[in-house]
Amino acid sequence: MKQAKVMSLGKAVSELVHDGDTVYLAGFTHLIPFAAGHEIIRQQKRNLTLCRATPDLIYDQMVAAGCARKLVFSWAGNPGVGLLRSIRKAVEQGELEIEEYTHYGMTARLMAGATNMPFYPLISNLGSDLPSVNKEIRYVTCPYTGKRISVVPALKPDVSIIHVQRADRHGNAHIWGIVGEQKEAAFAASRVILTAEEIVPDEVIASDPNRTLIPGMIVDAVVEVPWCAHPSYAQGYYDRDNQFYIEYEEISKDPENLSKWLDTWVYGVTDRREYMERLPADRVLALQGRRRYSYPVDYGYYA
Amino acid sequence: MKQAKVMSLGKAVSELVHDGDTVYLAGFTHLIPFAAGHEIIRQQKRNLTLCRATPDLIYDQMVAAGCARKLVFSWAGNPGVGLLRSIRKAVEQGELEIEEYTHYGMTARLMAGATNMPFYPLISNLGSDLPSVNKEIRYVTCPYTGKRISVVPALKPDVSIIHVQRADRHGNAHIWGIVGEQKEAAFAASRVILTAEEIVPDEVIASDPNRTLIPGMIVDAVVEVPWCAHPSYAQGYYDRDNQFYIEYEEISKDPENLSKWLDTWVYGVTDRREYMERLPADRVLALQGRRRYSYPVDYGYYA
Amino acid sequence: MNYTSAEMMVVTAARMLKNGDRVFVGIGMPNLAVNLAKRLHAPDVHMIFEAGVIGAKPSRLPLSIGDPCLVTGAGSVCSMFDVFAFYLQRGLIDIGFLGAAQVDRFGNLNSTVIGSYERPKARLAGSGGACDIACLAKKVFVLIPHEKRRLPEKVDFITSPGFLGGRAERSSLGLEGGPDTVITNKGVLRYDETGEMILTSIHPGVTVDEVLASTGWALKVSSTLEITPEPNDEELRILREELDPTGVYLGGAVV
Amino acid sequence: MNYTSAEMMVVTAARMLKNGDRVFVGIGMPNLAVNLAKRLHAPDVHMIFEAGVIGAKPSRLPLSIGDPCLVTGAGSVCSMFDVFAFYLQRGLIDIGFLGAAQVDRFGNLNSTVIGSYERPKARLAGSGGACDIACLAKKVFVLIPHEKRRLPEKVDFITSPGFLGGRAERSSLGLEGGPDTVITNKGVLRYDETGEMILTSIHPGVTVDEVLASTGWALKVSSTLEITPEPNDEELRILREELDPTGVYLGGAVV
Repeated sequence: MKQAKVMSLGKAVSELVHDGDTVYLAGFTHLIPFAAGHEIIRQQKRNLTLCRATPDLIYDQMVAAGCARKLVFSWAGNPGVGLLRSIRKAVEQGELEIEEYTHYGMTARLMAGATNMPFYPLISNLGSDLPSVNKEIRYVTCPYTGKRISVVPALKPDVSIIHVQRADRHGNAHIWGIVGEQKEAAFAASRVILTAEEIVPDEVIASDPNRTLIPGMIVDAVVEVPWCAHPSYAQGYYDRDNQFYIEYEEISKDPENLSKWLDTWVYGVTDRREYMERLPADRVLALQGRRRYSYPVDYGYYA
Repeated sequence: MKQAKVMSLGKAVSELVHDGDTVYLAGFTHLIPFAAGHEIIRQQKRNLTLCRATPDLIYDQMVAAGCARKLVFSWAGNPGVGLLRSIRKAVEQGELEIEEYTHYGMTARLMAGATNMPFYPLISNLGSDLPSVNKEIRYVTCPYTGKRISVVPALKPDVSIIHVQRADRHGNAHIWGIVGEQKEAAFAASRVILTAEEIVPDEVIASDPNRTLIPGMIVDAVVEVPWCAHPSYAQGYYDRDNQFYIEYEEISKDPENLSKWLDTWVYGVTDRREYMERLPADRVLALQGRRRYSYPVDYGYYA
Repeated sequence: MNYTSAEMMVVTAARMLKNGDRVFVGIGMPNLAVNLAKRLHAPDVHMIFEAGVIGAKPSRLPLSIGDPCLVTGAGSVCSMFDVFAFYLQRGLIDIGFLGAAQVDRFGNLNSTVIGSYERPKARLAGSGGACDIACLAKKVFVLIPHEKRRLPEKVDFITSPGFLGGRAERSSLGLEGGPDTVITNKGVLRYDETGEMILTSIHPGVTVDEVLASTGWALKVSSTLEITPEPNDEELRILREELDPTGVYLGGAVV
Repeated sequence: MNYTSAEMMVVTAARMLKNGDRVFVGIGMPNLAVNLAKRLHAPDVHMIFEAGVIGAKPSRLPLSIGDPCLVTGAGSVCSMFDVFAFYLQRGLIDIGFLGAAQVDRFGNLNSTVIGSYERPKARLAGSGGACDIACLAKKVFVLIPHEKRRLPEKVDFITSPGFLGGRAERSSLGLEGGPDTVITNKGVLRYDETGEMILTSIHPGVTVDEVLASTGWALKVSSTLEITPEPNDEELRILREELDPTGVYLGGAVV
């Protein structure tokens, strides 16, 4: 019989994320599952290999909190603001192993992992010094043109955490707006934790199967976590909290300062609900957009 | 300045399909652009290389009408009914060159073409006799596992014809229901003719950019052709005319019979409007489904 | 009890499905088998169609594998590339149903040509997704009429690899999974440790001699040969009243 | 006329865009340049973001490349894989804008480390899409402050290939396209037939000696050196009133 997949974030992280795991918290700017990262910090997971094209603030916080052994990435910065200071410091001090690719390379690695192909070919990396410092970037010869084509190896996380706007209780999920690498990261992983702004009735998801990028079939846990992505955003739910991204520059300049921030906003709360209780209402309200609905489409009923 | 892309199907076929071209009329059962195939027959295009995973009745008719020199495919049948008799006869009599792949192979060829990669790797073809009769199926060695992986070459049609449910005048198009290989076929081609059940105001398409599988950027001609796909179907617009697929078995058994059918339904009409005038109303009405709308999504407006 | 060969095949196939199985399914008998299983012991079987439909909930019996009724209300719809790459090659498919013009001693399938490729006696539809499924599904189920010309010792053309010359040959190509069960109108056949087909069950009223006479090689017979259980009333009722009320697939002899 | 270095750079970049160009664009100055061109001579420029947004029509100035304002009302939104594979690698991108910590004599770009890779003096953000764009866009435009340490003879690390040691070396790898224009706060630089950078224009008030002194090698100077035309009133009005009213990018000196 079908197992109940709906559970708390605490239970999902506790059961599905293990010390030493390779984890992928997905999201290109959009839908980054901050609440899940904070739960991983609270549960003091250790020796994780953190993978994502754009590590963003959440990986910076996880590195600062001592969760990570290694970072696999393509661009480690605070978009539009500056650097990720904890990550940069850990790398410069040799405390964090890194493995880096290009953006296309990272997404190609996920494509390979998601489709169970050991490698993926891409026209990039040629002439760059990246292959000289990352021996996992290799080459094949095209059997039609004789050209040398760079390839990257499949990335298969032990667990991927994917945040979505809405899902049903089985884990069938609708995502819209920037869809980044969510689908590929989900299919590439052995285990999938799905966090959703809303768990909705089955018929809402079933009304638009083309929008179901993540099928329940590959999902192990479904967790309803409103505002899971803050300070990242959820298109149609809340805006990106750019102000926080700018403030983080100050917060993270001094490790002690960041440590205090973690005490207050991560260790000092039990879950995202308590985190949201601490945020001032006006800040949250300022992140509400105006409604802008898609025109529906007619799937028809043919009997 | 932007060129006007909206034109008649006659003009689009006349300007963009040339004798000797490799053409791809897309559609896996769904959204097959029958009206465009008929226009190609009427304009007596010759020596075409017809490509599609599932040639379906329209390629059978184009072969019968003498348009084709070669067929590139993976499954040549009348789904649920039987064979494609004109194609089968032409192949058995050596009048039609063929090049065949598996379904995955054909779609992988389009992926390669659409992404300008000379080959695409897939775990298939191994142990099959297909590679012994199609020397374009080749192998590479995976530089990570040492495994022998089969590859197929990029398919880059001169022109792809893609039917969609709705598009704007620039060629940005929404497709839903079975999306088959439409996107890949469009990106793989040098030229794209887009036929649409409806040309709609720009804001309808812009209201849901995640559904825009075909961007206007790659489209050369936009043609409004209601019922373009009949006897294939357009999800939410009209059902598949299964009865015609069954009748075609009889129509095509005798080449003379098929020739008469072409005289009436292709040569005997100037366009799809006249074709539809000849169809009995009750047959068309029987193909109407009940409405079944998708729940809209909110994209939000953030200013 | 009164039932057709087709009903026997469909019921036998349905009973082999386990709840939660992810099944790559075609039109016709496999479609009926999966729907029957879903209504009985395996409500959570996932139906996956090569057209890119995941978790179809068809409101009618589809004629084609790309019918609009498969889409409306489905779990998910993706591109054809995605269904082959993200589902089949990803290893998500437990069971693939395949038909064929011929299946041979080692489960190799032919749906390409009868006779030689260059000068075929009959040109068939070709692989479609069959070769892909044969390479990548964990188990392949074949439904086929039991006739000597359809079960030859060696197929005219290997469209879809079974065990090739035996399990070792398949493994040497790096292929996992493979042939599992053949269901005919006369019995059920599986594969022994070498990868050779073996008769494990005969349908009620069928004799072993009849099966052997309808097979193109000296077919092995299991030492624990069983008689296939007959369809029961509930199974037949669902098939006849709900799934194929007009008898398209089950009306007469084997399709 | 009164304008900042940043405004000069943005206006110069904007004027180089042709109507219909498909531009892979980042945040900041490139974003302003494209938006300025769209409001003037090139209304049909396509803005493509690596986040997977095609034909963005932003209602505000985005801080990040993945801002929600880029999505609402856009032409199309696709996955990150798709934007790299179906757009960039497909050959659909005419111009890619890149920033970098360093650009060298042959247009090679560094955004990875200052110093050695193993023991960096400073660890930077890394390639992101830069190496991919440098390999695949038809033309690469670079916006960078003109300082000796940022225009060294040889970059510390080639993140993104320019002409490598010269045009022939790039071609030998099968790469097409490549470096086209560098716009600094002092002038405009292009590449000669060997692939070496050459000063083709200096901004008003800047001397050639000043440019040479700010460049890490003996920079070639074009025999037809021009003075870059100044921003006009309309360009400045659009930049200041419509595109960056709070002066985030254009307010002070060069970013």
